[in-house]
Amino acid sequence: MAVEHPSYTMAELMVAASAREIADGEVVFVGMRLPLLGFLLAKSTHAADATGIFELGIIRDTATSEPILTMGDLPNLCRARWLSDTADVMALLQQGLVDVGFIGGAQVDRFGNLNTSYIGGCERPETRLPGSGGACDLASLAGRHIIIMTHEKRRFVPRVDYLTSPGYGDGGGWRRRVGLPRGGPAAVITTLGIFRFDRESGEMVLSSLHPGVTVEDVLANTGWELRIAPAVTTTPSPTEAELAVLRRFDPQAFWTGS
Amino acid sequence: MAVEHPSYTMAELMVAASAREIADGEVVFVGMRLPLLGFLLAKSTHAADATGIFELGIIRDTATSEPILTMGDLPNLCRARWLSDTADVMALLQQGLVDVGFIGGAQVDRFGNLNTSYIGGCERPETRLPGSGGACDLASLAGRHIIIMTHEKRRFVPRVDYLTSPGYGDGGGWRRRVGLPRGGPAAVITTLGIFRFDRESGEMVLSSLHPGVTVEDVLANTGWELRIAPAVTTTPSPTEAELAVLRRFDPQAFWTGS
Amino acid sequence: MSSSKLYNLADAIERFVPHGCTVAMGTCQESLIPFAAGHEIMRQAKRDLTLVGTISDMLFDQIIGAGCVRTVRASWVGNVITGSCYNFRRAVEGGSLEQEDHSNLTLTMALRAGAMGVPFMPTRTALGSDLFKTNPGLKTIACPFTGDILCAVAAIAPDTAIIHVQRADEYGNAHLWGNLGVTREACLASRHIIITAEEIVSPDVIGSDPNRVITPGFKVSAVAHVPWGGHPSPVPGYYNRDHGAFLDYRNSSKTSADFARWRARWVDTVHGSGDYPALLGEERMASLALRNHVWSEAADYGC
Amino acid sequence: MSSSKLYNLADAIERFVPHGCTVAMGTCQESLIPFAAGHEIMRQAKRDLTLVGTISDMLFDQIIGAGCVRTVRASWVGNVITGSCYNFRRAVEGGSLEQEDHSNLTLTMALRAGAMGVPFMPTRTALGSDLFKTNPGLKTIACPFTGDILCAVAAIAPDTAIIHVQRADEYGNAHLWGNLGVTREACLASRHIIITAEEIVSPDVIGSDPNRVITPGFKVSAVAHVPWGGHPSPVPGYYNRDHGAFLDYRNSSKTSADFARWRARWVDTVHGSGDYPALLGEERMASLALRNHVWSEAADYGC
Repeated sequence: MAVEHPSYTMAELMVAASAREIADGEVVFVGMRLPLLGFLLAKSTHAADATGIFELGIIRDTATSEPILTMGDLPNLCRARWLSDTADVMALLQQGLVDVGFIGGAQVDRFGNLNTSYIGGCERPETRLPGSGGACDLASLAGRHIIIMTHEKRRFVPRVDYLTSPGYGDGGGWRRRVGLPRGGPAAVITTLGIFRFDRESGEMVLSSLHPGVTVEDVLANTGWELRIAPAVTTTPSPTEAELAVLRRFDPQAFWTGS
Repeated sequence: MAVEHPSYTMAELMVAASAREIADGEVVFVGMRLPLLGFLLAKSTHAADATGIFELGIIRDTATSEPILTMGDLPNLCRARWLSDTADVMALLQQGLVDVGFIGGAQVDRFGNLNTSYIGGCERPETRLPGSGGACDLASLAGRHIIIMTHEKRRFVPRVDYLTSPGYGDGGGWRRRVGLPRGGPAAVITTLGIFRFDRESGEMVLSSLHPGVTVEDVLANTGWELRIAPAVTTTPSPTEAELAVLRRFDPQAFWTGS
Repeated sequence: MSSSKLYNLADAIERFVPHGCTVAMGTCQESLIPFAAGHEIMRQAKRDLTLVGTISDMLFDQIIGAGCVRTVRASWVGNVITGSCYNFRRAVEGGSLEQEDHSNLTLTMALRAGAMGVPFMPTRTALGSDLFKTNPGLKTIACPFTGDILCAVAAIAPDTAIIHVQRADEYGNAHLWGNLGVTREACLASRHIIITAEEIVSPDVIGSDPNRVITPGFKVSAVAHVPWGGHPSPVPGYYNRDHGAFLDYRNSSKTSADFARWRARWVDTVHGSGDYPALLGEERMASLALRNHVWSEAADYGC
Repeated sequence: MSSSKLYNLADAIERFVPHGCTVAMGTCQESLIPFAAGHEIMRQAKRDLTLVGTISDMLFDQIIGAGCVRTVRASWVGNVITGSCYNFRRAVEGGSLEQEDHSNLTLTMALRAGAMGVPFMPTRTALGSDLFKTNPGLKTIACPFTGDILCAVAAIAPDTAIIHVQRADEYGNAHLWGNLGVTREACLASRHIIITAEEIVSPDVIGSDPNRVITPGFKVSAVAHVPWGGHPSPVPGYYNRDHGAFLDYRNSSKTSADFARWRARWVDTVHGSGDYPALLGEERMASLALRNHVWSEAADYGC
């Protein structure tokens, strides 16, 4: 369904959009895969003073000297500011010192709850997914988090089959009620657009459409009656400068191929 | 009151007695001051395979290359087996991996409870002592602990003014009742003799008299009706070999002067 | 420190990984994964193991595929660069694998509780999540001081932790550098520790830097010399990550038959510690070698 | 890492140790005690401070003697080689000092709770002791899984941690080696961190060994270059413990008048960072120098 463009891939658009969610000077909990690249892009463009925290026990505030595919790749350890325990970086997260984190998802619902564990429920699962990793922790404890995923109707469901990583639960006030200290999803970046959340109700709202995508495309691929912002914008295409950085850090297009 | 001997000091006798409480291969939580020397003596004589754990975050299994006055002295860090966090060594202690620890005391009672905090109670103390340090933790969590102190009637009281480090509380079963997982004092080494504890009642029992000391001397300096073992022994004098080691590690007789 | 703890890998696994035991592995998460030790577990056809880890990156999938595992207590089982792993999926979807779902933080705190010798640790994570449904080791509690709702995580104390390190002496004192993950907690929490090491060095080398020692040597049960024992995961100071091996494995484990062929080649042909490097070959090893060296500034531990 | 955090010591204390704040110091316990920073607190006559530490070895006594302290939350306040300290005794026995009695383990866990962002930590220590009477931050609880009786320790999150280290860069990245005590927890738990360092080095030196970094630089508020800033406590790699200074202090603090004379000489005459070494003198510094060097074996962080 995603609309492809000749000058960039959908993954490049999504990574560029995710990088723009990072403000300069912020502390970023960097997840696996696409977010690795989003952080490097942000660092190399508008957020030179962002600090990256990696759940393996790594903090770095410079881009790596060469491309990486995982946060455990040696270039990500070399000249890191701190190599330490997972408990230490989780401490920073749990204290509330992380501004923003990134999560990939397999299934998301109207209130931004994520499932990366069991499709078809946990009793007799149809599909076992890898599980939480640090996603549940980020979704529970970061100041805000950004979800990145493919937009398909089977993935955008009224209620997730299993709640791995908390969004706004069943709506406004839920996070406080269950004891979560802060946070919640700030955006969902998909193959069709960017979605934000209503502050009161905690409900997902279509905010921006990727170039060439229509509201109808989105509605047709979403499993509930989606709310639409009064003024839906168009997601900016990645700039030449952004694409140059992305291609430097992902020269084989491992993450950003079409 | 302590009886001094021409060939060794009372402190030397006490350190030698404390070293003999360490069996070869044991893991020892080594306290400040006299116990530092006791550990070095044991390592250098019968307990070459003992491992020393120090609350600052130090593990070593060799004697230091030169004399030390504190566990933080650099010779105690040099060629240590592990330098780490206090939490890490406390973890070993709390798990039950420490066989024996040593504590100095200001006031002890019939059940081996120790006070190193407040003389005259904590409301309006006559004397403020330094406090627990790691003593409460050792007394709570080591497999057994050894108390080393001066024997005076004002220090050997029916009930401590403040319970800093738990002995057997108010008697048999108390430790289990309050939730302590193991342990308790195995011996009190004083300037007059060595005292052990009745397994059932948790009550202190005179076990050994230092050379030249009588049962009457001990009773006169103890604030309750002390129990006396059926066969009281005489504490062995430090051997020539032990004294040679002690004088090597305490050449100025800082700890073992009279 | 009286007697040597040097074992060959097979004897170490034979002795300290009995059938039915609980094993923590992959504690540095994506680096220093003890693949060689895991493959020895597969060769010895251990049964009914419980595997404990955060992000296992492919190793757990292999051991599960070999039929050694009854239960997984982990936060993520997959292949970091390709996603889901097939043996794990087959085992769960077929109903033959028990699971306890953790997040990275809850698993870290479960091991830390084990390490500290307390039965639980409090956290603020996972509240409101379904992890509580598939993990009996999570309960909500109220803080006795503030009344805050917290997620209590029950302790995990594995029988054995297996870690891969850069260098160790024969008495169990080892240097590990890079990101530490949950290694310190896993070692402290476990009854036995098996160390596989790129190099065996003299105690003086380890003793020159006691802050770099990963866990107290007296807790270590066995040390085995296993060069390339972390491949294809990266080992700081020794070799880079072999991305190709992870991509290959994805493609070679889609069916049980594929997986059987994969293990016949990469696991079953290895007998001694030199076999695996020979199987990799000089060219591949050279391609993973460090191209730039960054040496740590010295610290003086003299007196 | 954009802007330098270099301060002179007086400005760092002025800015990050306001009257009434809670300060953790002496977190390595007997080594690397930030005496110079403590003396600057005395010179600036800070009021109503809360001091947090395990074993303060003399420094807390000095700051208490200067009238800066309202509350001590510590496990031991004294002089490690001589025992009780006099200013502390006078203040407590005179009723002018509030106290919260900890053991080393309870204080460690209080800071760790602060570090982890949870309101308490469970322990098995101190049960049955009177620490519960003089520390409202200790309560017995039942484990939600096992029912075991445990001692819950309330979190301590200081306003400022002050640590002395061997070397730091101007951005707050610092190498500390030796025993770590509660330093890692205290730094993570505190809102501000002031670092005093024997040497200021380039970021490349610190970056060559990220495992030796004591706490994330982005959490550090100020770095001050203070050679001999840990004297008379030992600083691994730099100087041995000056036992004579601890013995002198015992004898020089028996009365308030004695203490006033002591501080006039050792605290009030120091204005810039060169004054204290000059006061010590070449001969004394030479007597404390390391006589044998033991250099750490290098680790390679290349790729």
